[in-house]
Amino acid sequence: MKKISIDPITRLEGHGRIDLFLDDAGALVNAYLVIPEIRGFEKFAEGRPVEEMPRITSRICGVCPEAHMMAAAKAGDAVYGITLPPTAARIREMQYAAFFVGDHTTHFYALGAPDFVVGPGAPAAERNILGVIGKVGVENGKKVIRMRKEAHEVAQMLGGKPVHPVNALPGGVSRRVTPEMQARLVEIGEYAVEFARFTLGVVHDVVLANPAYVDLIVNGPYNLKTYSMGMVDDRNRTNFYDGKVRIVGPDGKEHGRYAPAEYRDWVAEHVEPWSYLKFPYLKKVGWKGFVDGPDSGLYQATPLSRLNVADGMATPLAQAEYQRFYETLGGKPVHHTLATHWARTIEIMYAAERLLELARDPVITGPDHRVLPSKTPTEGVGIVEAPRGTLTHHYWTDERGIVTKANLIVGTTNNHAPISLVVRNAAKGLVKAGEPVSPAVLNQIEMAFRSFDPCFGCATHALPGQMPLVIRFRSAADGSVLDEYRRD
Amino acid sequence: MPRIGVFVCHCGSNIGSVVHVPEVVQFASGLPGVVHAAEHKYMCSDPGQEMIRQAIREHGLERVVVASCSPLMHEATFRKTCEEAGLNGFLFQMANIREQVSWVTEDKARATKKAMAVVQAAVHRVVGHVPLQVGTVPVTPATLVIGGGVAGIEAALQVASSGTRVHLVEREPSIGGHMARFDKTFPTLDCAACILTPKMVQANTHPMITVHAWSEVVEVSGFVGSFKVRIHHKATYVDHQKCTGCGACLQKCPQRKIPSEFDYGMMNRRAIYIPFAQAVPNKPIIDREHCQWFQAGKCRICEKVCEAKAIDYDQDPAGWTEEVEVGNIIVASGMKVMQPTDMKHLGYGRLPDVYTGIEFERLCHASGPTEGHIVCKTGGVVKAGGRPPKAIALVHCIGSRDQQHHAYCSRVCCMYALKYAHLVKEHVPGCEVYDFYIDMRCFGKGYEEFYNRLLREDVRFVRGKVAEVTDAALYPGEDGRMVVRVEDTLVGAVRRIPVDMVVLCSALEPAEGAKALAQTLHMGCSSDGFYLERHPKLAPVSTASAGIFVAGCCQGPKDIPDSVAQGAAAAAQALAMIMKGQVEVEPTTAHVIDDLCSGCQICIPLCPYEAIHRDEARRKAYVEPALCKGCGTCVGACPSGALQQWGFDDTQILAELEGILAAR
Amino acid sequence: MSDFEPRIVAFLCSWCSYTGADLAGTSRKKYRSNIIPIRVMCSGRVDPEWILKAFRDGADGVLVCGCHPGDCHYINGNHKTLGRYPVVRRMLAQFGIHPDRYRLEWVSAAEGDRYAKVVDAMIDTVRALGPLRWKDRLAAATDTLADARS
Amino acid sequence: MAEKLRLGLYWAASCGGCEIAVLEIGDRILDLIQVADIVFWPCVMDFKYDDVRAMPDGHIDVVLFNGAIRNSENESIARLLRQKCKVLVAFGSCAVEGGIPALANLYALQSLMARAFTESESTVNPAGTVPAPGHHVPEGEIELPVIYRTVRRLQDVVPVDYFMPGCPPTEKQIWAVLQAIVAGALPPVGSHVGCGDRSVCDECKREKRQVRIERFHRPHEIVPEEGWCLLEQGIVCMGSATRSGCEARCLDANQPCRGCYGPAGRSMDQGAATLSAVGSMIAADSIEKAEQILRDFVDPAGTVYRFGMSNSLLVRRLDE
Repeated sequence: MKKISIDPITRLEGHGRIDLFLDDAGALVNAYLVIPEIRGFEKFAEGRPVEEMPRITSRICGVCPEAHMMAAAKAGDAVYGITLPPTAARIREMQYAAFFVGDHTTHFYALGAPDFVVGPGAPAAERNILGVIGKVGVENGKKVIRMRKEAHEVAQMLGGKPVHPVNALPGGVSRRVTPEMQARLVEIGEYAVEFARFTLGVVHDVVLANPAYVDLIVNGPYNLKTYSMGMVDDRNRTNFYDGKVRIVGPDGKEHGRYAPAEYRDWVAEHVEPWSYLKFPYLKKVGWKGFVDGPDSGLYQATPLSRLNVADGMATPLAQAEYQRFYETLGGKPVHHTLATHWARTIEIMYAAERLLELARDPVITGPDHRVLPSKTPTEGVGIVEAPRGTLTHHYWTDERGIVTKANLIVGTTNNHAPISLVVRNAAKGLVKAGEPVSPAVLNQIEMAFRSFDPCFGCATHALPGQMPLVIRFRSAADGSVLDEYRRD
Repeated sequence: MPRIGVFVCHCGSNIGSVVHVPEVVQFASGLPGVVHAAEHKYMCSDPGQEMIRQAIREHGLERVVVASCSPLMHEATFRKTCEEAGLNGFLFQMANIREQVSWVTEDKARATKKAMAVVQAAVHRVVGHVPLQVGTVPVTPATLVIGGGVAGIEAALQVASSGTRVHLVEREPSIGGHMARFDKTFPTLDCAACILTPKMVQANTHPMITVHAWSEVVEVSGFVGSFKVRIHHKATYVDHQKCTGCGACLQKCPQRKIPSEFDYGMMNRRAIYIPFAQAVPNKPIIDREHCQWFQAGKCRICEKVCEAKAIDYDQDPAGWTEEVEVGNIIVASGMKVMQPTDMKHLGYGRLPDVYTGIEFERLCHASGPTEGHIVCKTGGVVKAGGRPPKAIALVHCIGSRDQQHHAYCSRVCCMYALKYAHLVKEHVPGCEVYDFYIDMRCFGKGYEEFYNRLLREDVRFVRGKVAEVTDAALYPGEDGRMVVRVEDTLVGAVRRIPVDMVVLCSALEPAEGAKALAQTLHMGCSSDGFYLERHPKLAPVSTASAGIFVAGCCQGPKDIPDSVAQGAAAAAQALAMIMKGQVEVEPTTAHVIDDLCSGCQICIPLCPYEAIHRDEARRKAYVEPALCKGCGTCVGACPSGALQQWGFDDTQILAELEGILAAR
Repeated sequence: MSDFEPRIVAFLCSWCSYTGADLAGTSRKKYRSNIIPIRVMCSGRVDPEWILKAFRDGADGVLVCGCHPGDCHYINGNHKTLGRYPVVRRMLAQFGIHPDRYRLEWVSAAEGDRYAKVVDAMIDTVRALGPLRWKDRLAAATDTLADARS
Repeated sequence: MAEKLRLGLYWAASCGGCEIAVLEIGDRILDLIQVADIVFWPCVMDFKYDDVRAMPDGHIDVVLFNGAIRNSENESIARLLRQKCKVLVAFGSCAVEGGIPALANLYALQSLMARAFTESESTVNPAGTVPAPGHHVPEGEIELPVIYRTVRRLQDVVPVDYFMPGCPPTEKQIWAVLQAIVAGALPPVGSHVGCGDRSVCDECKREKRQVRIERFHRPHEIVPEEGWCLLEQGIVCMGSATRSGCEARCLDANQPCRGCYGPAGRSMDQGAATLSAVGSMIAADSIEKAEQILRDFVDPAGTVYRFGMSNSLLVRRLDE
């Protein structure tokens, strides 16, 4: 193998990077997923008024700003001991559901689908959304674009801006919903449900109908037996906006169920000196390094894990698909990482149905879209399910509501260790000693973590469509770089 | 980079003896853009200015910096110098190295260093200067005089004497002001009425003067040269055109017991009345609140007795307003005498024979409540035939020079107290006069002489602040009298002095409604509430508002000569403006950069002169240059830098700042 | 820091404070020379931007003087300045600049003596606080690629 | 036919919102592809850095660069792209003025790292490990970029040709600028593009009543009257001091402007401009009264430099 030397200026690109260390025989020894970025929101939140946090922390990620806005607003509610009136709460959840539809749609079609619709072995140049459109047809491609557009239309209608909406604040939302707005929201909701149906159709026709793919999903080197995390309502049904966080073990048994304020009893974060992103794990199980299984505190917070922790979905069509999902994949819990894509489409359906349900709710046009705080602010935790995992915002304030301390556990971060792990497993399975590594193999390695839809926008700043990545093969003997594969 | 000339002045030894001028010149010549630097013993002298003019021509200077005294001193001088050499006067900047460098710094090296920094700042600043033109606006040949006291009357007469139209507005039924109430005037002791009445009549009959009595200025719009003034005439219910002033109605009106404002309630008037005999205009008005016809719906006696058929009950109670246009305004709205009611310890309003100075004035006055006899009240009523006092106390500095009330000296009290001392001696033979003073201030012409005269008239002068006036008798001889307790600071003993009458020489205060009038006129007040002159020494009768002048006691306590002098002075300035026909307006006004103005309107309410309005069509702010006084507050506030001030542009100030901080 | 000579910029309103400063001169009051005045027509003209610029470009202190409240030749221009003053000081503190480096004082045309006192007091305060040296310290706290490589 | 235009897009320290905003132009991106090749857009399409390095200098016609300069890697890419492109556009608030990440300038880097890795309440880190460049695992060194102490603007590390502010810029403005680029109709170098020259008030529909501010309210403390200027209602709004171009969208949602488009007009410091305007508006005739009214204007620095810390005159906190 040729040794590639990289000069100091250009050797560090701003994305996740995986270093794979091979022994002299060319077999994998170890893998490191490196996140080279930190922006320090937790620090510079200090001194800011808590009501500004939704507008500040939404800039942690331009891909899922609503998630941060909602988590921060909910934390703000808690800081002031506010219980939202139904109008305010439902407007927020409706807006959040619309966001989920748009976000999941983007990722499914631009990121997940190419591997299946176009094919894992296809040339990289075709393995993108345009390739997908080529397969499913321009008409259907337009559906995807329209869905994204309408999801952002909701964001702008309610939050002023399609990207980084600004309407959530402690006590509710700044803008009320007029009857005219409601009429449009219902139209969008109806389209979203129709679109979700179409998307599930794509999954069935293109993926499940193809035995090769099903085999890849079920028997590929992508299984990871970790704990699962996700938010559920009081009947243990998936909920993105509000509820309790539930954790089940690799065996599917409930490990625990916590209210936002209790998160520190359940989750802890581990620090490695070689990555700016931390590694959360289950406190009661403990940090055992990069290994899975019931004795390791590693957990996943993904569409898949959310289904694993839920007893069902709160809306009919999503519920039906939920059942089909577990029937097809042999019962709960599912540990086939690639099944996450399917799980994501089930969530699209749930979000769409929920959006329509709330859009039709007469309460959303009510007058109480705001309550003014009356209690002295102290401390509060807000949790929502971000598309990429459970998102926790925790603020302490002084008596005037100025943040004195902030602690954030961000969606993708939950999966930091599992991703490294699944990639290592995949590499172990795919990289054969002495054999040259084909692009197809590399892509299959990439598929491993892509299924997590890792948006390091929350930590680095990678974006939907492509998880930019550098995979490097290095000598375990001297650390020298043997080969490098860039997926920028 | 424009060609800059720097001229450093020694000012004799004022600068030269502290600042090392040659070093500054040498430093200046090294500054970017400076093509010529020179020094002179006296830059403001003719040869000094000539040197500058020559240099401008010879070196083709495009900017000039003069480092000498304060710009407040000679900026105008050197602007002119530049103009004479064909350079716009605003391409010039002054560096003050005298008042704020050489005169305030001991260490010569430091002074020189500071002078360099100041010069460098001026050089940096002047680069960004742009030529400005002093604009002119035409002047309407008419003057508004607010207040018909002696100052206002004098001002009106002076202006009118040039053939210029004058509107004299007086809110009382008659002009004359406080002086009309006086009996004699210090120090000459001539009769106030004898000298004032002719002036009042003259003003009223002058063809160029319109007297608007029983009227008030309610609104002033426009700006120097063309003010629009709305005058509100209160209802008189008497048609003064028809009224001959025969006075028949005054005799017949059944309402006799209405306390007279003019006499501070010590005399009565009728419901239809003239405030005093020599009132001008000498036409009655009906006091609606006390008129039987208006209150009870019967009477109309005055109507019956009026041969001129001048009575007009149907006048609009709201009165009527007219608008006049004038080129400038003289404010002579006067003062009021403080009522010492809250000084319980001095007995005012509590003990019968305690008067304020102005009330006592009426007691001495032949047409006053006692027909000029100084007598104690009988049965609590002031009237002739009362018992003459055996002793009178005159107490100075009531509310003046007193941190509790007014820090200032009212300037006239000492003198009118002396006048009273004399009058008492004259009217009440054998009456003891005690004059309680802190300092005797006799600053005017003939005043000190008057004081010396009084010293010979056996007045008992006691130096000390009166602690108390009480009717609690402790010793024989005090029964039924008042006792003045005072620490005699000359004797160094506390004394109890029994008296029968006390005159409190109380302070002169800003007139009722002085603040409101200031707002109407967009005029500044000093913290004591009197109107603020443009400069205490060099511009004592003009104000920061161009075309508005002040005269008399509205600007601060004054005696009659000063008030008259100021009235004349204000008239002279008003006339100068009118004779010239146009007035120059400072070009250092605020202006809007249209492309940057977003019409946020933050500036509009900030302007105390209402010079900024929103051009609705263009949705932008607009500054009316003639209204703008160039304070730059709106410019400082404008969040997008769309407002700038000629001569004080952000870039100019920042250049000056850089100049200062570049100096090492 | 005894030999430290602070550099102080003063913005003076023409009517009261600049006249007062002149009076200090005509009455030969002596005060220290570390202060350089900039004359404006009214303290209301002083833009906080100038104050930040002064600190950034090397001033150790900034003094703004205007007519006493209620005594303004422009009626209430100084009210605008005093309205900006507290919040600007609080913001300076957030940047680590001691608020006393920026002072607003009222000096009337008659208070030459007071002006001299105010200036000396200001200089003492700033001297005690030490040099600000904003530009140098900012440069020192800024990394570049060169630093990163080494 | 003439050679197709070459476009590149890149992000440094930013959130990715700018890319999403570009995607907001929707299917019009297909029209764009007709006339321009996107030769470099890490987030959306495959390419290799080696390709960029291999390009001749000035090969890319226009690069839209978003994100602040937060670490050594941001700076090195900025330098590389500056070298490879003809026109460099600072795209979005972070690249133009530092953006939200620049709020970090109010703190020292050590305290920032300590907060994240040792003090954080959910972090278990007995060894006090703080990630840093140059760490060796048994198999070799794992490289990390150097995090800079001070967050800076793109123009602080390389010359910038155009500035396009906004967090993020609106899709409308993005499309307009892309068209201008294609048509070669860009204004003079150094200009701001995709925005106006005035302030947000110019676009704001709320009416002004020219009142003085008697007291301040924080956004969550009051339900503002619809259609009336928020600042006049006592809610600190940066609109008057902020460059126009956003269509006052936040105001539409009843939220005050936080200034993401940077200073308006001739003002050189957005914060100072805001404080000057707001301070002038309060109804105070004494410093005491002013202090009392302004007490409820909390966190001035974090508000008036919410997006513009790197662009401010003072740039960062420096402890004396």
